[in-house]
Amino acid sequence: MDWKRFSFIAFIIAILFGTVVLVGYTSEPWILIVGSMMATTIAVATPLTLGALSGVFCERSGVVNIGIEGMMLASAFFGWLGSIYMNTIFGFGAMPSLLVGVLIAILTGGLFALLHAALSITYKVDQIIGGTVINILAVGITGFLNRQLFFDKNSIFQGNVPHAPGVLPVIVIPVKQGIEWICSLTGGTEGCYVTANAFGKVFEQKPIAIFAVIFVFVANYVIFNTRWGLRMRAVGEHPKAADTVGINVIRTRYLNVVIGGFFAGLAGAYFTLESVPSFEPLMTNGRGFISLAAMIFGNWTPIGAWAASLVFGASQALQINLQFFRTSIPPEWSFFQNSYAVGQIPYILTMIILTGIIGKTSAPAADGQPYEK
Amino acid sequence: MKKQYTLFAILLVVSMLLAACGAPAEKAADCKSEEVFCVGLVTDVGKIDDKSFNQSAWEGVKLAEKDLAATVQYIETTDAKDYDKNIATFGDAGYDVVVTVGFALGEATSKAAAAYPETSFIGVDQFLEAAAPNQAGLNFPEDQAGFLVGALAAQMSASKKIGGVFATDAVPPVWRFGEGYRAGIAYIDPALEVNIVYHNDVGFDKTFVDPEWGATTANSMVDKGVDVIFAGGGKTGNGAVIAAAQKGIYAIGVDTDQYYTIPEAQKMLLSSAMKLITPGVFDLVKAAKEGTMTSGNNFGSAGYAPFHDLDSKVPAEVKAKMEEIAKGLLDGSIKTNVAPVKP
Amino acid sequence: MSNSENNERWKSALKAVKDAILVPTLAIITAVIVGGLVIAVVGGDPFAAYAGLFQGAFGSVKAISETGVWATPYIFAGLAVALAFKGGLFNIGGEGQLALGATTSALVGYGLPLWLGYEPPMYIHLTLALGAGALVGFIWGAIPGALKAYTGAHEVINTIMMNYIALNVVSFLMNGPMKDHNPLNVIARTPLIAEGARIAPIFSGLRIHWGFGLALLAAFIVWWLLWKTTLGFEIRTVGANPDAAKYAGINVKKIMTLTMGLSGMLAGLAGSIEVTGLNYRHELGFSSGYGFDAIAIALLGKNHPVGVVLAAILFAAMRNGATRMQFLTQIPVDIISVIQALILLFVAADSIVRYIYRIKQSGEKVVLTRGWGG
Amino acid sequence: MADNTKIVLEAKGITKQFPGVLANDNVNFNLREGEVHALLGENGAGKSTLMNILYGLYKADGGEVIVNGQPISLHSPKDAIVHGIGMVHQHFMLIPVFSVTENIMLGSETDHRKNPTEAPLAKLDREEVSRLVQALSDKYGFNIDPSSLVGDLPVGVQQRVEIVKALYRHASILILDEPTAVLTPQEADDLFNIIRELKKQGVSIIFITHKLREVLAIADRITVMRGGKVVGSAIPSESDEHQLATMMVGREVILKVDKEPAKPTDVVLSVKNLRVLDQRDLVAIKDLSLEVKAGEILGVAGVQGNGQTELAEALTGLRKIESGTVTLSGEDVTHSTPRHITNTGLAHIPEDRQKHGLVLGYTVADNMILCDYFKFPFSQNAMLQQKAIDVNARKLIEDFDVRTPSPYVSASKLSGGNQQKVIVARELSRQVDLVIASQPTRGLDVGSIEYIHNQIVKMRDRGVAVLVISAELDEILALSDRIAVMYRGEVVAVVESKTVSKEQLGLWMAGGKPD
Repeated sequence: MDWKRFSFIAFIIAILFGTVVLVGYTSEPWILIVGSMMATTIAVATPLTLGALSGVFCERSGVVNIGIEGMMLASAFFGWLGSIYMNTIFGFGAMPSLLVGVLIAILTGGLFALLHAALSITYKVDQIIGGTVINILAVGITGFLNRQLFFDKNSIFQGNVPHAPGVLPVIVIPVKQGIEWICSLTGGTEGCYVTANAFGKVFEQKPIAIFAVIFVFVANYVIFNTRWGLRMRAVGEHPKAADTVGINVIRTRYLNVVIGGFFAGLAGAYFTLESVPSFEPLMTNGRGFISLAAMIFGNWTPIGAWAASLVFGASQALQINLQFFRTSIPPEWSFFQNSYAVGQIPYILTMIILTGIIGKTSAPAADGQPYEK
Repeated sequence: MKKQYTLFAILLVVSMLLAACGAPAEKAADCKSEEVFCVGLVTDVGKIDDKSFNQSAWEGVKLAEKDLAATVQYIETTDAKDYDKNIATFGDAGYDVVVTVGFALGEATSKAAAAYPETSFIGVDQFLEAAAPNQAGLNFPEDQAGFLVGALAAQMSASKKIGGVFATDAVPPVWRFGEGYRAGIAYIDPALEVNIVYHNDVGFDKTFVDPEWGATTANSMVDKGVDVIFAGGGKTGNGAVIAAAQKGIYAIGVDTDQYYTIPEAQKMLLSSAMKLITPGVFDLVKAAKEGTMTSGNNFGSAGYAPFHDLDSKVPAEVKAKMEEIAKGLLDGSIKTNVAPVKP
Repeated sequence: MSNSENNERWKSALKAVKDAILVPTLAIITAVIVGGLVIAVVGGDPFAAYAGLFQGAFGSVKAISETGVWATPYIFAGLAVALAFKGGLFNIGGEGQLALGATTSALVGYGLPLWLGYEPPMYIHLTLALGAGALVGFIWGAIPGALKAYTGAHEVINTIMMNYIALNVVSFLMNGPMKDHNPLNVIARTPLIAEGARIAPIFSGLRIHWGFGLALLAAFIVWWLLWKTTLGFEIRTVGANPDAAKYAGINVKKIMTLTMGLSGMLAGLAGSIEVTGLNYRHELGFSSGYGFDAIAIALLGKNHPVGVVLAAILFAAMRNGATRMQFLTQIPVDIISVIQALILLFVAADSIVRYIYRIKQSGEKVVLTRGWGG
Repeated sequence: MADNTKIVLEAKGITKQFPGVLANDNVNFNLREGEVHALLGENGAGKSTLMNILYGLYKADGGEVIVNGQPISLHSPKDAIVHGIGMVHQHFMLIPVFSVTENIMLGSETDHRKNPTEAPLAKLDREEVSRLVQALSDKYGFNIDPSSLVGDLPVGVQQRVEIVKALYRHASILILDEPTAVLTPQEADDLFNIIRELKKQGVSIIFITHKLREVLAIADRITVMRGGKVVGSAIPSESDEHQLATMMVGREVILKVDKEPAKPTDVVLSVKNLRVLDQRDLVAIKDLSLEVKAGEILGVAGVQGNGQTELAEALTGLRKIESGTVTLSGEDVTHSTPRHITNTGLAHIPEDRQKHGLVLGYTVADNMILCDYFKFPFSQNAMLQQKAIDVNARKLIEDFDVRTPSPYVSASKLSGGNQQKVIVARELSRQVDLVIASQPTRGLDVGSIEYIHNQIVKMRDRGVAVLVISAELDEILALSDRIAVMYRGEVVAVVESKTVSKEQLGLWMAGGKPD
């Protein structure tokens, strides 16, 4: 990812954080505000990051995927369903059933991706239409099954909904302790411990959130430094050329789209297995589309997409925090605290970025085009 | 070849439709007869299984099915323009009682009440100015329930930081819960730091069903040292309750005693601000059956749920105080000063 | 000569019609069958379900009227998407354009008399109400169109983003400035619009209103515009081959912007007519997903106005009949979404249908949209 | 070359059917070790199809391929590569955004002799590969920098990258498909040297072309294809251009267009100090000036990618002009829209007929009004006039004998030649002062070529100014009255066509300054 883009993103995040610090510093030490903003940002960015990775894998291999939203929703539902079955019907413990749930979610994502691949690669359906089909299908199926299975006479549980086996636990990376230890060595001041406290929070994340970040770097390595990545990019840039050196274009695309589906699936798992132990129709709330924007924003690179996701995460953290410090905002500015106004930030930001004012984004050359020999 | 396939398919569907039309689908007819007691429910736009007002009301109707041997049926509204049609569906079928859920159905209900004098209409969350003799509105003092749990939270908070996570304040009951909560806290100690967040920044249809947002918001509140969170508003709130419980701080539920609806949170669920729709609806249906339904506005009961697992954690004086406030609210010596609608 | 010439034209025309109708019909049939299987699998009775659906949609005069009521916005929204497709653009923004159109018409509908101090005559008031809605829709559509034309920003993402923005703006207005401040009202909705801004029902006692007539008229106008006027020629040329369009001296950027604008305008009118013809106010409700339904309708209708009208009526029948289906069989309305998704699936991937029913591919595939490159 | 050397590659009875065409009809072909075997034929003769089959890109419907005596089965290029077959495609199969090294390693990322692992997540060993590339480059004197981005390299170098790509895969059989199409005569000579060098190293080469001069210059053996069949073979020493041409086309070909000497009158198009950028915002045309008079044909010669495309686009208003002036029939049209220029009196036969010239989904009739749809009689008060459109279509189909079943079939259904005729008909039937024809006959059969050439000359004789841009020197020489040679975005020479030799032109095209 080029520096211009990177510094721009850093700049935006700084502004978003800065705003909150500005309104909040009277009632709370700025370092704490930053700490909790970071924690929120990373958590909120998780599904976006994974969704964006999904997009990167599909589109780097030449398949446009606006079905991420639907893939997320479906995986959220089936993963959750799976965990419940494991827990209530097969009597697994909470943790194992959750892990099985995550697995099922990932597979669901892969399965829907497979459908998308079939539509766009084999049947050469317009890929954006294909994605739309995935989205509508996901909404219909999850809504219908959710009702059929969990409500009323004819549901398998006769209406009394079994309880999900909770959610994945927080993993504490002992950064807090680390800093505190340093504090103790340096006969740390009050501020030092506050800092420890603040940044400790940032590193108390749940597994999927942590894996999302790990995957960003893994994906970046795979795409730019391995045979797999080289071939995948070749297929996305100039499939014919790849074909002439004996690369199976169709197979490569299928595989990468399905891998993309796996990421979308994991993103789905975040909703029902990591964030909250329940499924709601439409609960992904368009985050699939936002992650698509993040992918473009990040110029089809995993790290860039991650950075972009963080921007969106930060802007949501901003919304929440501004409401905390409502009181310390002068009334004449209150409109900007109004979440209707702040809520626009990610969307407007996306549109600005798409205009290419901040460096032109360049899609893979063969993105969206079916391959014909 | 092609022709055969096409023909085959078409035949199949035609036969399906014919068989369908022939099928004895009119099983609702018997509602017209005197001895059969039929209760229908029309949801607001949204799902019957929303774990919120629609569902609570429906459970009231289900009680009627059990205790009053009623034939019950519901219709989900998918678009506001269908209110009249959906209510009429029951009216035409000769239902004895029709429950409509949500303020938005108020006008449609009044119209129907005039059009179907034989049927009794019960409007949940519908404040009626002028009601037809066969029409009753069922309302709740959410602000009082909010006030009570607010007072409770204020007394139980050690960090003196208290949080509230709510769905959009565009929906009056939610807003009344939230502002009542604020008032209750202030009643105990105006100096307390109160973080109240409404979920307004997404489409109206998302604000009640965004648990992920609820959880995130609750978590960042905990990061701020908040140690009691009252969450109101469908599943968005549930998300917050669960998150709070996981972070090991006190959570307060809403609408029903969520000790039973959110078991994940039982160990940390302090109480719930209750708006007892289910019994309210049932009582009115029962009254309607016995012909004793009082037309016009009826008020259901609102209060706070028992402390359950945390009963031991709640000091006696707090319990006493709560009793006192509850009494005060009832006899009007304590006012929440929350307007019925967001100004 | 003129005789043979006509024959040729008729032959090609008829063939086109056959190609256009065959696959969608089979797609619907297939989807209905699969949907029936789904119902059966989850323990429902497909026959009873479809019976209920059919009764609810066409079982009585009232039912038919209600289907017409549902079809009205669907026709407008479907035409919006279809027109954009013809111009090589993908408008997923119907939802937002519709909401804004409705809001604006409501504003004019109740606000104008207050502002003027007297009630303007119907022909002026109604025209203004509809016109305002159309205008806002036009602008909301033209913005992503212009962004695409002049910066290459892909309209799919932009229309989606502008959906969220529109919904935010609308809920802000509904809760604040435009809220009905009648003390009895507690929810986010506007006051009722003045009598003069209302579209009359076609038959008294039924809710179907002249808006339906307007929808059919709109369909005719779109057809006329696309195939009979030079502007239509330009729109179609830009859609079919932008490079050739540029070569032919067409101002591609202008046409793109205009096309998206017109598309947005139709979507906006869908909302305006709901307000002026049916609800007489705008109420912040749960979106019924017109945006995505419209895409399905346009595709099912092969982007031809006639097809769009038929597809819209089909979807309206399903949505409208769903209530009765649920009333009779307790099968959740969500099954409709499943069936619609299947229809869309089979229409989009027509090769699947062609395979099932052994139909040869005829004519070349039309390009609907292009990759992010634009 | 003695006939007794062993046959490394043999194709027996290859047959390939495409929808509508029998591209290869029982073709037999063989290649001996260390020889250059030229495959000669017109566009569409089936040469490329045959090669794509040998390279495993297409699956043959019939026949077999034998390498070193063993019949092999070719499912994908992989198989061909394994059997030591390499191919340099007419349109290079290189990825612009990849470095030379990445392009070369793609598909065989690890050197199999050293490291036969197929691990998909194995780290790319760029260093190792670029070392190998460097070695190969030095061995044959390609001077390629392995680390540079392919997109930034000139065409000639890209072609060498393609060759290295094949050698890197240990190709002993090398297929060169129209390798000189994009080269100047001088670059071509360099290529020939490379080919001779490869021969010495024992590489056997199949050399595909339709340029007779080259065949005679480089080939050891010649096989001629026409209409999907092998129609004969020859030894260069025993044959001449004319004989080969006849064999290739199937009848006597007139290599010259017969035309009266031009009677140029006043200047119609005058271009002064033109400066234009390409899409990558690099200077494509710098300080270019030229004039075209009524009643003459000015041919613009030059190797592809020296600014001809940009020139045509700039003159027709499709590309922004940075500086300089363009005057058409006395009016300054430097910054006018395409629409305005067309109305001022320009007919444009575009370089890429399917991209710019036609709307493939439209009927022939609609395509024939593509530039005039808004004018009377086709349009009256903003409405299309179907009747007028019919009449026009039928007339043009008649006059320019476009072979189409009806005016209402979509243009995509027509053959390349007829598609081009539709464009020519549309453009030349309009009342214009200037015709700009870019690559007017690219990829067409000789019949269509002659027809279109004659139409262009007709225009000239009607007193219209004509600007012909072509990469085919023969076409330029045949058509033009005057010739302007473009090199690196400049006109390096303008000469009377009868006073100049092909070699001289070639020199200028390569950048040699006129003395």
